Amino acid sequence: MPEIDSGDTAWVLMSIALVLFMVPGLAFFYAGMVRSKNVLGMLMQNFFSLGLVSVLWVLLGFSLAFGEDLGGGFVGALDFVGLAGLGEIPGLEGALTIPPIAFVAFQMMFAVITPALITGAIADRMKFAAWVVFLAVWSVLVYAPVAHWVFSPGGWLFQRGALDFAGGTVVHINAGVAALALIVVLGRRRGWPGEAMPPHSLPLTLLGTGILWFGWFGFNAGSALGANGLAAQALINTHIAAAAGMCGWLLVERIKDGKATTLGGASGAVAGLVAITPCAGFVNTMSALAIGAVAGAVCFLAIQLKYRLRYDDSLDVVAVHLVGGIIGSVLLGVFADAGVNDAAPDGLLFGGNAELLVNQFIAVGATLAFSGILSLVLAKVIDLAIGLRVDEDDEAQGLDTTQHAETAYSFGDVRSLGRVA
Amino acid sequence: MPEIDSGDTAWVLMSIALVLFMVPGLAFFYAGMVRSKNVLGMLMQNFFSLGLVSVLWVLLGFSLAFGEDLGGGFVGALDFVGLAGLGEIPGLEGALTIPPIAFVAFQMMFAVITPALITGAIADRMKFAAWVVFLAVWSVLVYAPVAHWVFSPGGWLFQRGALDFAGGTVVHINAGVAALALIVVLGRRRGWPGEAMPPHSLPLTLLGTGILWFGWFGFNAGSALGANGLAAQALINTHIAAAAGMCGWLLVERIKDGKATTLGGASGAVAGLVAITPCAGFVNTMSALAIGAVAGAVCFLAIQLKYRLRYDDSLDVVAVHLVGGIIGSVLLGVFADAGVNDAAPDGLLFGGNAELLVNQFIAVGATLAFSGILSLVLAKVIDLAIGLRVDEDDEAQGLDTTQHAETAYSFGDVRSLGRVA
Amino acid sequence: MPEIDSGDTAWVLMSIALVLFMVPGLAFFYAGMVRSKNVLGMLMQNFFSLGLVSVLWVLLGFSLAFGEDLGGGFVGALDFVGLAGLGEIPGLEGALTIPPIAFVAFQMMFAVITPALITGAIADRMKFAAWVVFLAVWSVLVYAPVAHWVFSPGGWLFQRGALDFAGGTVVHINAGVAALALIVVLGRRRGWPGEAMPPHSLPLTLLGTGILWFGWFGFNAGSALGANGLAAQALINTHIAAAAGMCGWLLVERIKDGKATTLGGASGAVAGLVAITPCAGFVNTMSALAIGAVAGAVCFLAIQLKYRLRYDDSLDVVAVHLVGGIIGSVLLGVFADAGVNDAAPDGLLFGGNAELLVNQFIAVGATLAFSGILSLVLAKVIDLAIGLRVDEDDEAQGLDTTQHAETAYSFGDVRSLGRVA
Amino acid sequence: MKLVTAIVKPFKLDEVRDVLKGMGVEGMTITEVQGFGRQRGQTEVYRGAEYTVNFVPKVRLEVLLSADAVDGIVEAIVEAARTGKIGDGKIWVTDVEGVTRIRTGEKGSDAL
Amino acid sequence: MKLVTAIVKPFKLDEVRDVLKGMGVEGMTITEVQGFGRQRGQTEVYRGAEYTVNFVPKVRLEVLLSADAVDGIVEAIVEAARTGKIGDGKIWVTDVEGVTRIRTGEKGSDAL
Amino acid sequence: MKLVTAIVKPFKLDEVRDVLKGMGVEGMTITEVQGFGRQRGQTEVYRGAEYTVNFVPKVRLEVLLSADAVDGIVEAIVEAARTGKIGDGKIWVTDVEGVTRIRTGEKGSDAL
Ligand SMILES: Nc1ncnc2c1ncn2[C@@H]1O[C@H](COP(=O)(O)OP(=O)(O)O)[C@@H](O)[C@H]1O
Ligand SMILES: Nc1ncnc2c1ncn2[C@@H]1O[C@H](COP(=O)(O)OP(=O)(O)O)[C@@H](O)[C@H]1O
Ligand SMILES: Nc1ncnc2c1ncn2[C@@H]1O[C@H](COP(=O)(O)OP(=O)(O)O)[C@@H](O)[C@H]1O
Repeated sequence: MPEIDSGDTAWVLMSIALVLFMVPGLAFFYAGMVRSKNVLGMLMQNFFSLGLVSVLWVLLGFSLAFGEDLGGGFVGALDFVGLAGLGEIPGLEGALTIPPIAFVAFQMMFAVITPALITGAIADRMKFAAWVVFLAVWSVLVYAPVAHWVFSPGGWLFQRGALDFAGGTVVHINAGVAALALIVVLGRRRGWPGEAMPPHSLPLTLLGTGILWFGWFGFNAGSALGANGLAAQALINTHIAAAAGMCGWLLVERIKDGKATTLGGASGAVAGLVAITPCAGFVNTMSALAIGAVAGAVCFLAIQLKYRLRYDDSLDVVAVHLVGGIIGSVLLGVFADAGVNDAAPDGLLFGGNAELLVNQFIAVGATLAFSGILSLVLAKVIDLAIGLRVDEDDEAQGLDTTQHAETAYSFGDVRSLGRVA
Repeated sequence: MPEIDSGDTAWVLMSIALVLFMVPGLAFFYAGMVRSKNVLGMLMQNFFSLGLVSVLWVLLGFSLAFGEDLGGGFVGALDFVGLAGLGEIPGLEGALTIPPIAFVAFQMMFAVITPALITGAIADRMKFAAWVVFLAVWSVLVYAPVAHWVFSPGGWLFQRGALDFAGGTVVHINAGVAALALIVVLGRRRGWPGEAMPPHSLPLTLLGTGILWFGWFGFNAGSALGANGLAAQALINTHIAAAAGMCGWLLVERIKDGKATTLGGASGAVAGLVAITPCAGFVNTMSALAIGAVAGAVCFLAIQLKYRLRYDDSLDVVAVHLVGGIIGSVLLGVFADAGVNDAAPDGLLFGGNAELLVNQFIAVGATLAFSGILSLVLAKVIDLAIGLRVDEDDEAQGLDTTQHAETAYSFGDVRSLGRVA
Repeated sequence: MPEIDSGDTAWVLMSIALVLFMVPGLAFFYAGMVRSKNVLGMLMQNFFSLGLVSVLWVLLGFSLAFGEDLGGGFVGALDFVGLAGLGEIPGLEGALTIPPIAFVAFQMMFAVITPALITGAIADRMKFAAWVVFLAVWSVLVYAPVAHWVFSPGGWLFQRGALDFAGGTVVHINAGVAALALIVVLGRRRGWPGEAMPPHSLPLTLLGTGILWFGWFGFNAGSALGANGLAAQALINTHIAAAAGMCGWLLVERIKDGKATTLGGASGAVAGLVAITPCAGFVNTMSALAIGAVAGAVCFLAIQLKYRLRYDDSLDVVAVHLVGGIIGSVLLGVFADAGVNDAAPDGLLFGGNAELLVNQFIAVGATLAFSGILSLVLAKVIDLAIGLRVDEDDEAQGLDTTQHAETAYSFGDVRSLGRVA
Repeated sequence: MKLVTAIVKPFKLDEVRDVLKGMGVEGMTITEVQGFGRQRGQTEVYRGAEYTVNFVPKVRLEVLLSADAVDGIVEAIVEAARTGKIGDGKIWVTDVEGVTRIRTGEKGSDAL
Repeated sequence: MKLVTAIVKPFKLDEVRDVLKGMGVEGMTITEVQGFGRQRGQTEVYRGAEYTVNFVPKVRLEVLLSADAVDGIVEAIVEAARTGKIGDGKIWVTDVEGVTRIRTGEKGSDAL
Repeated sequence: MKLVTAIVKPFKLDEVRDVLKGMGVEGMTITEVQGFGRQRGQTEVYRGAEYTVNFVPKVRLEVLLSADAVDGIVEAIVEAARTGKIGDGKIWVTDVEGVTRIRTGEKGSDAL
C-alpha cells in the first residue's frame, strides 16, 4: 500500500467539494431557463439527486461500480455494500495515494450529477414521484454498470483500452442518451414548439454556468487523483476548452442569428467543458483549444436536430451532452498525446494510430446502446405503473405549486399577504 | 515544532475559504425565506458578522478562546491580543502541521458564522444598531469562552473528555439557545402566526443551501486540520448525513403534509449537516447516514414546538440548530467509534460505554445554561439601553428601507425612475 | 529543477479555480447594480473575458508577459506562443515547486479578470462589439507588458525592487486608470447624474461580493505559489483587510449619510480587498487591518470625485480600484515588514526606510502613465473606427435586447407568452 | 366610444388576443392582476405551515372600441376565454367620453 | 351596475377584503400600483447619492357592484383602509353599462 | 369629476409627471402594463429560436380631475409624452360619479 500523500489528498478532497458544488450549479443553469412556474420543480429534481443517489451509492452503487469484477467486466460484486470492508479498490492496489474513502466520495459525486444532467430534457412536465423512481433505478441499474465498464480497472472497456479521463461516455453520453429515451416516452410540452417559453431568469443561468465552470476543475483535474503535472494539464485543458467553446458557439451564433447572446456564451462554455471531459488528461493545450472550439460550434448547430426530428429536449441535453460527449470521446482518438500522459497511446494525429479511435467508437456505441435501451424500458415501465407525466391542468399551472405546493418568487405585497390555514 | 506539511496546509487554507463562503451561503439561505421588504436587512446582519467579528477575533477573541488557560478551563489569557506573540497554540505544541496563523484564521471563521446563525430567529424586526451591539458583545463574552471550554486543550469540557469534532455545542447549540433567548426578549413579528409570510425567493434559499453544503466540507473535514484519512472520513460523513437528512425530512413531510417541498429538502440537508458536525470525525459512514436521517425527521417535527409554545423563531433556528445540535452531540455518545479515530473512545453502541454519553450531556447542558443565560441578560440590557426592536411603522415598511435606506429589487421601469436629491 | 510539491500544487490548483470563480463573482457584483434592462449586457462583458482573454493568453499573452525578457525589462519574447516549448519560466528556474503549466493557468486568470474590472465604469452604454475589440487589444498590448514589468523577474519594475504581491499595480491601478480613460472617450450615460439609476438587485451584488471575497483568498494567498506560512499570512491579511474595509466604509457612511447600507458594506469589503492585494504577503496582520480600514474610508469618500469632476464612472471603478490600488501600493512602502517575508525590505514604519516607498511611487506612476495613455488612444481609435457607444434609442431600451436580443427576467405570465417566429 | 375591460385566465390571453385581432381590434392594454372570487387559490406549505393563497393570478385586458363593436367583441372574448371552470373571469363595459392618440393628437375613433 | 375603484395602502388589503367579504361582496380584482400624491416616497442612498423615490407602492381594488350597494361599500372601505396618515388613498365610482361572466355568459347582476 | 387614463412609454413617465405637477395635479396612480398595438415588440433569440415578444412595456396613468381641467391636462400629456414614433400611446377620459379621500372621508373635488 503506497503512502497517502497529503497534497494529493488535499486536492482530491477539494475536488470532491467542487464536483458537489456542480449540482446546485447545474440546477441553477437549468432553472434559469424554465418559466417561473417551474423553477422549483427543476431545482428539486437536481437537488434531490444529492439526497437519494448519495445514499444509494453508499448502500449499493459503489460496490456495483468498483467492487471486484464479477467476470466479463460487466459489473462489480456486492462486497462493498454499505462500504463494508472497504480496504483497497480492486485494480488500484498500490496505485492510490489518497484514502480509499476519498475515492468513494469523489466517484459518488459523479454518480449524483450524471442523472441530474437528464433533468434539462424533461423540464416542465414530469411528475416528481416518477422522477424519483427513475432516478433511483437508473443510478443503480444503468449508471453503476457503465461506470464499472469504463472507470474500474476490471471493466471491459477499460480492459480494451478505451479511454475516458473524467466521464465523456460514463457521464455525458450516458445521461444524454438516457434523456433522449426518457423524452421519447414522456412526450413534448404542450405548446411546443409554437409557443415562446423564454428563460425566466438568465442571471440564474449565468450563475449556474459560473459554478459549473468552477466545479469542473475538480471534475476533470480531480480525476488525476493527485496534485501533479497531470492535474495541472487537465485543469488548463478544461479551462481553455470552455473558453474556446464559448468563442466557437458565439461566432457561429453571431453569423447565423445576428447576435451573440449571453445564453449562447454560457451554452458554448458548457459544450466545451463537456467535450474536454474525456480528453482532459490525455491531450495538450492546443488540442484542448481545438476540441472546445469544435464542440461550441457543433453543439450550437445540433440544437436544430430537435426541431427537425420533433422531440422536445427542453434545455438541449441531447445537443450539449450527448453530441458534446460524442465529440470529445471521438476526438480523443484523434488528439491523444502520449507525451501528456504516458498511460495512454498516441491517437490518430500524433501517432498515426487508429486503434484508439476504434476503441473510442466501441465505447461510445456500447454506452449508447446499453443506456439508451435500458432507459427506454425503464421510462416505459414507470409510465405504465404510475404515469410519467403531470396532467394537463398541472402542466398549465406549473410544477412548483402542483408538485411541491410552493411558489418560487413572491416579490409583490399582495402575494405575501394571506392567512395560515 | 513539527514541520509544516504543505498538503495539510493546502487543505486547511482551502477549508478556511470554504467556511468563509458559508457566511454568504447562510445569508442567502435565510434571505430567501423572508419577505422582499426585509431581504437586505437579513443579508446585512450576516455579512456584517464577517466585518465586525473578524476584527474582534484578531483583537481579542482568539486570545480568550485559545490563549493559555487562566485556570479552571474557563477562558484563555490575553497574551494573543492583536495576535501578538503568536507562536505555538497552547496545548497543541508539536501537534499542528499547519502554520499557527492558519489555525487562527480557521477558528475565526467559526467565530464569524456562529452568531450569524442567530439572525434567522430574529428576522424582520430587530434594529440594525441593536444587532451590532449584540453581535460584538456576544462574540466576545459568550462565543470565545465556550470555544475555549470545548476546542482548546485547556478547556474544562475538553479536559473532561466531551467531544465536539467541529462545533455541535460550540456552534449550533450555542447559537440556537442564544437565538431562543434573544427572541424571548424581542417578541414576535406583528401578525405572526396568523398572517402568511411566505419566502420571497426560494431559489435564493436553494442557492444558500448549495453554498452551505459545499462550505460545510471545509467546516467539518477541515477540522481534521490536515489532509488525511480522517479528513476524508469526515467529508464523506458530512455529505451522507446531509443526503440522509434531506431524505428523512422529505419522507416525514410527504407523509404529514402530502408534498415533498424544495424548502423541506433544503432544510433537511441543513439539519443533517448540523447533526453530523460534532460527530464528523468520530463515526463511521453508516452511523453518519443514520444520524443524518434522524436529524432530518426530528428537526422537521421540532418546528411544531414554536406553534405550541408561541415563540416566533422566524426561520427555525431552534428547530434546526438547537435541536439538530443536541441530536448530534448526544448521538455521538452512542455512535462514537474508536476504529474511526483513536483520539476518541467507543460510545454506547460500539463500546457499550456510557461515559462518553454522560460527558456529552454535560457539555450540552453547560452550553445551554451559560449561553442561554448570558444571551438573555445581554438582550435585556440592550433592550433597556437602546431598544431591540424597530417601531411598528418600520416593521410594516420593512427593514431594507428603514434600517439601510435601500430597496432590494427594482425590476420595473417605474422604480428605476426618480431624481437624485 | 526543484521537485514539484504536491501540497503546493494542490493549493495553486485550487487558487486557480478560486480566481476563475471571481469572474462570475465580479459579473454579479456589477450586474446587481445596473438597471434591469442592462443586466445581461454587464454579465456578458465579464463572462466573455473568460472566453476571449483565455484564448489570447495561451496564444500570445503569456509569452509577452513571462517570456524571456527582450531587453530593458519591457516585454517578453515570443518563445512561448501557443505555450510551445514551455519548460521553466525565465527567472523562476529552480524556484517553482509547482508544474509550470499551473503557473500559466494561475496568471491567465489574472489576465482575464483585470479587463473585466473595467466593465463597471462603462455600464449601460457601450456597444458589445466595441468592447470585444477593446478587450482583445488591451489584454495583449496593455496588460501583458505591465504584468511583465512587475511580475516577471525580468521586468524593469521587478528589477528596481518595486513590490506587488498579487496585483495592486498590474491589476487594480492598471484596470482603474484604463476605465477612466475609456469613459473619458465614451461619455456619460444619458440622464446622469440627475436621474436615479438605482441598483436593480442588491442581492445579486451581495452574492458577487461573497464570491469575490471567497475567490480573493486564491488571488492573494495563491500568489505565494505554495501552501506555507506565507500563504497563510497572505490569507489572513486578505480577510482582515476586507473585514476592516467593510467597517471603515460603513462607519464613515453612517456618519455622512446617516445609514449603514448593504451596498456600502459590500463596497467597503471590496475596497479593503483591493488595497491589501499588493501587500498581502509583505505585511503583518495588524498592518493589514489598518490598510483595509483606511481603504474602506477613503474609497467611500473618493466616490465624490466623479460628481465634482463630472465623469460618469457608473459603478465606481476609479474610486474603488484605482484609488484602492494606489492606497495599497503606497502603504506597502510604509508597512512592509521583512519579518513577514524576507524577500522584501522593511518599509518606512518598520525599517525607517523610504527607498521602497519611492519604488512604489515609481511603479504607480509608470502604470498610470502607460495604461492611461494607451487606453485613451485605443478607445479613441475604436470610437473612430466602429463607434464605442450604442445609439440613443438603444441606450434607452437597454443593452440586453439591443446588444444580445435577450431579456434578463420574465417573471410574469404575460412575458412568457408569445410565439416562435 | 366604449372601454371593454376583461379579467381572464393568463394562459387564455394569447387565444383572446388572436381572436380580437382577427376581428380587427388593433390594440389593447394588458395588466397582470390578482383576482379574488369564487375560485379558491392554491394551498402552499412552508415547513409544515399551510397557507391558502387568497389571490389567483389573472390578466386584465382593456380594449377601446366604437360603441357598435362592443357586443360582438364581448361575445368573442367569452368564447375565447371560456374553459367552463370556475374563475374564468368577468367582462364589463364602460362609456368613454373621448380618446386621443398621443403620437398624432387624433381624437375619437381615428385614435384607435 | 357600478365599478368601485379604491387605491389603498398594501398592508390594509387583507382587512379591506375581509370587511367586503363580510358584506357579501363575492369578488374583486387587485392590481399592484405606484401612487404619486401628497405622501412622500422614501429616501434611499446608494454610495453616497441620495434618491427620493417618487412613487409609493399602493394596491388598487376594483369591485363591481349593483348600484344600491355602492354607498355602503365605499363607507366600509373608508373604515377599513383608514390609518389617518397621509397617503391612505382614494375611492372613486364609475358607471358600468354591462357585465358578463365568462364561464356562463350570464349578464348583469347575475354575473357578479 | 373625470378620470383621465393615459398609456405612455415608460421613459416618458417622469416628464409627464413633472408637467402635470406644474399644472397643479396633486396626485396620480401608475400601473406597469403591457401594450399591444401597431408598435412591434422586440425580437429575442434563445439558442437559435427566434421569438417575437408581442407585448411592449408601457405605463398607465390614472388621474382624477374636475371636469373643467380635463382638456388642458389631456393636451399637456400629449405634449409631454409624444416622441412622434409609433407606440406613443392613448389617452381616454371617463366620467366619475364620486370620489372619496380615505384619510378624511372628504368627497368630490375636496378629495383630490
Ligand atoms: N365583483 C367583482 N368585481 C371585480 N372583479 C371581480 C368580481 N368578481 C370576480 N371578479 C374577478 O373575476 C375573477 C373570477 O371570478 P370567480 O368568482 O373566481 O369566478 P367566475 O368568474 O367563474 O364566477 C376573479 O378572480 C376576479 O378577478
Ligand atoms: N388625482 C389623483 N388621481 C388618481 N390617483 C390619485 C390622485 N391623487 C392621489 N391619488 C392616489 O392616492 C394615493 C394617496 O394620495 P395622497 O395624496 O398621497 O394622500 P391622501 O389620499 O391621504 O390625500 C396616491 O398615492 C395615488 O395613488
Ligand atoms: N384599442 C386600444 N385599447 C386599449 N389600449 C390600446 C388600444 N390601442 C392601443 N392601445 C395601447 O396604446 C399603446 C400604443 O398603441 P400603438 O398602436 O402601438 O401605437 P400608437 O399609439 O402610436 O398608435 C399600445 O401598446 C396599447 O397599450
